[in-house]
Amino acid sequence: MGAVSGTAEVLRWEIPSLFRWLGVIDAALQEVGQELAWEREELNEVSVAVIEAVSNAIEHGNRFEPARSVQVELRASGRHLRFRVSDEGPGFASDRLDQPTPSPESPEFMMSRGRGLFIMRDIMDAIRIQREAGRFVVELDKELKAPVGTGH
Amino acid sequence: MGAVSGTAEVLRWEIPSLFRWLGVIDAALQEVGQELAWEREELNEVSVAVIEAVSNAIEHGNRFEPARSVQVELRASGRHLRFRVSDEGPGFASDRLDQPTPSPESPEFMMSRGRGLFIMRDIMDAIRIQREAGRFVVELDKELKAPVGTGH
Amino acid sequence: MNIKVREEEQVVIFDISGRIMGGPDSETFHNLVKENIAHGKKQILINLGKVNWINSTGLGILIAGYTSVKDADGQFKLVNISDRIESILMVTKLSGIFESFDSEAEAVASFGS
Amino acid sequence: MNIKVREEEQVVIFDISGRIMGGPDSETFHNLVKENIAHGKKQILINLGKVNWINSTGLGILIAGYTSVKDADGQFKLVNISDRIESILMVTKLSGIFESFDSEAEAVASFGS
Ligand SMILES: Nc1ncnc2c1ncn2[C@@H]1O[C@H](COP(=O)(O)OP(=O)(O)O)[C@@H](O)[C@H]1O
Ligand SMILES: Nc1ncnc2c1ncn2[C@@H]1O[C@H](COP(=O)(O)OP(=O)(O)O)[C@@H](O)[C@H]1O
Repeated sequence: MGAVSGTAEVLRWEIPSLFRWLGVIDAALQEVGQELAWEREELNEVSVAVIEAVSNAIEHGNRFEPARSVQVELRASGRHLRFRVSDEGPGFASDRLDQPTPSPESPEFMMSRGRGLFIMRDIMDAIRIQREAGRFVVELDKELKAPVGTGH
Repeated sequence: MGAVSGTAEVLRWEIPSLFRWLGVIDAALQEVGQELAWEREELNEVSVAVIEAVSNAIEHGNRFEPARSVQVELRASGRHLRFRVSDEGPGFASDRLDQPTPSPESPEFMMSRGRGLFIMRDIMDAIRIQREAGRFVVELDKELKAPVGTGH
Repeated sequence: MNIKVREEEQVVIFDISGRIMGGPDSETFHNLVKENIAHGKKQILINLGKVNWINSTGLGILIAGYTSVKDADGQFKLVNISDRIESILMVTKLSGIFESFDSEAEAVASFGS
Repeated sequence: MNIKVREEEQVVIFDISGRIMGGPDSETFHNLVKENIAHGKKQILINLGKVNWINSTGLGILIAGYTSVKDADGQFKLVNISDRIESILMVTKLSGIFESFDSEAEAVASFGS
């Protein structure tokens, strides 16, 4: 059965703050995408964006402290996806999200770091940051283009 | 790096109560097992036991109500694993865990249901049930036989 | 769970894919078994090559099928068992009940004997 | 990330496997690139066939390698890109920077040209 319209399916994951656990989030995402019959290219893109958010939460948020957790929540209602990725760190100022993505012609284009937020913003429809219950939360919305299949 | 002895790595998952989400738990478990370099046969067995616990939580605990969640927690400290699988249902009486596993010679051996708890008990070292914060929790312990490798 | 049915030298082969985990699959599977028995086709081979995993409810489906076929004096066997499925068959000691094979050719040849 | 290095007709091939996600991998990779440049080996092909995925920190590793090789008047190319890696290269527009190939033979033949 596809997602019942109106109600959201909610899934959550929590990992220690080490890059080694990124694969667990990724494997789960691939499985969710298959189960909900997301189109392959959209699944690829969405997972790239989420992995960026989780990578940042691990590195910048929790500074690789394994005792600090990164949490990922997905709410899927039909074609609408909302991811919430949270960490225990200080977060960043929201004006960082307003900077334009460097164009291939600009000198910064070949920078080796600093691409994560641009990737998330370019793939997802909306990105918001907020503080909630002592955690820093990055919220990512995406409306899937392709009609969602039956999943079975 | 292997798990630092003394500290546990904690991972958590939460799914709606539908069998379709079993695959997400399974995919994550396979990835954890690979990352922590569990021996293949032990990974197979442990995942069989955990899938049984989650199947029961979905079916008997939450009665396939998608709005009710099943939570899985894994604490891995070196070779010691502790899984906690919880649901929002009434649970069952603990004497159920004392019944002996039917032998291949007994007439009940070919029963088509009623194998889950036996499987969990036969695979894991210990199984405990408890009520906690309004949830019914099945706790499964396993000491891996094989020395845990480096995982990288 | 998906099931495709074909025949090979009097043996009915069920190619199963996906996960075997009970629910509505149970009835689908059992109806297929009963239909075949009703048509006198009692040599049934279950190809598990494309099954990722199975839980105990799914095992129950196989057991019910086995029992029905056995009761009709037929044979019910398994082929292409992954190491994960092997694990659950070992733990439950059901590996002593289900005759199983590594290759389809071997399995098909074994029927009637 | 694991790297194995081999040579094919003057082209140094890095067979990478696992995940490229920054951290200590970054230095390992960059040292290998610099070593090869120092030995006059400036035709470098990165085989990503066994890479499951890459995050932006991992991309940064490839970019740093590309830049070093380019600065030494060499060539740095990619081969065997999965659709997941293609996704991240497209989104970042880096697919316009990295020359990439579907087969190793094609890729190797392209060097020097
Ligand atoms: N979860 C987070 N917590 C704190 N700071 C963050 C977080 N995510 C991003 N940042 C800040 O935003 C900057 C840009 O992030 P990003 O675009 O992903 O590039 P990079 O990770 O390569 O620096 C980071 O360097 C960091 O300062
Ligand atoms: N999480 C649970 N909540 C409530 N009851 C449960 C739970 N797990 C198991 N049970 C009870 O224990 C019984 C035996 O479970 P099990 O051995 O897994 O076999 P089966 O699921 O095939 O009945 C179930 O039928 C149910 O009554």
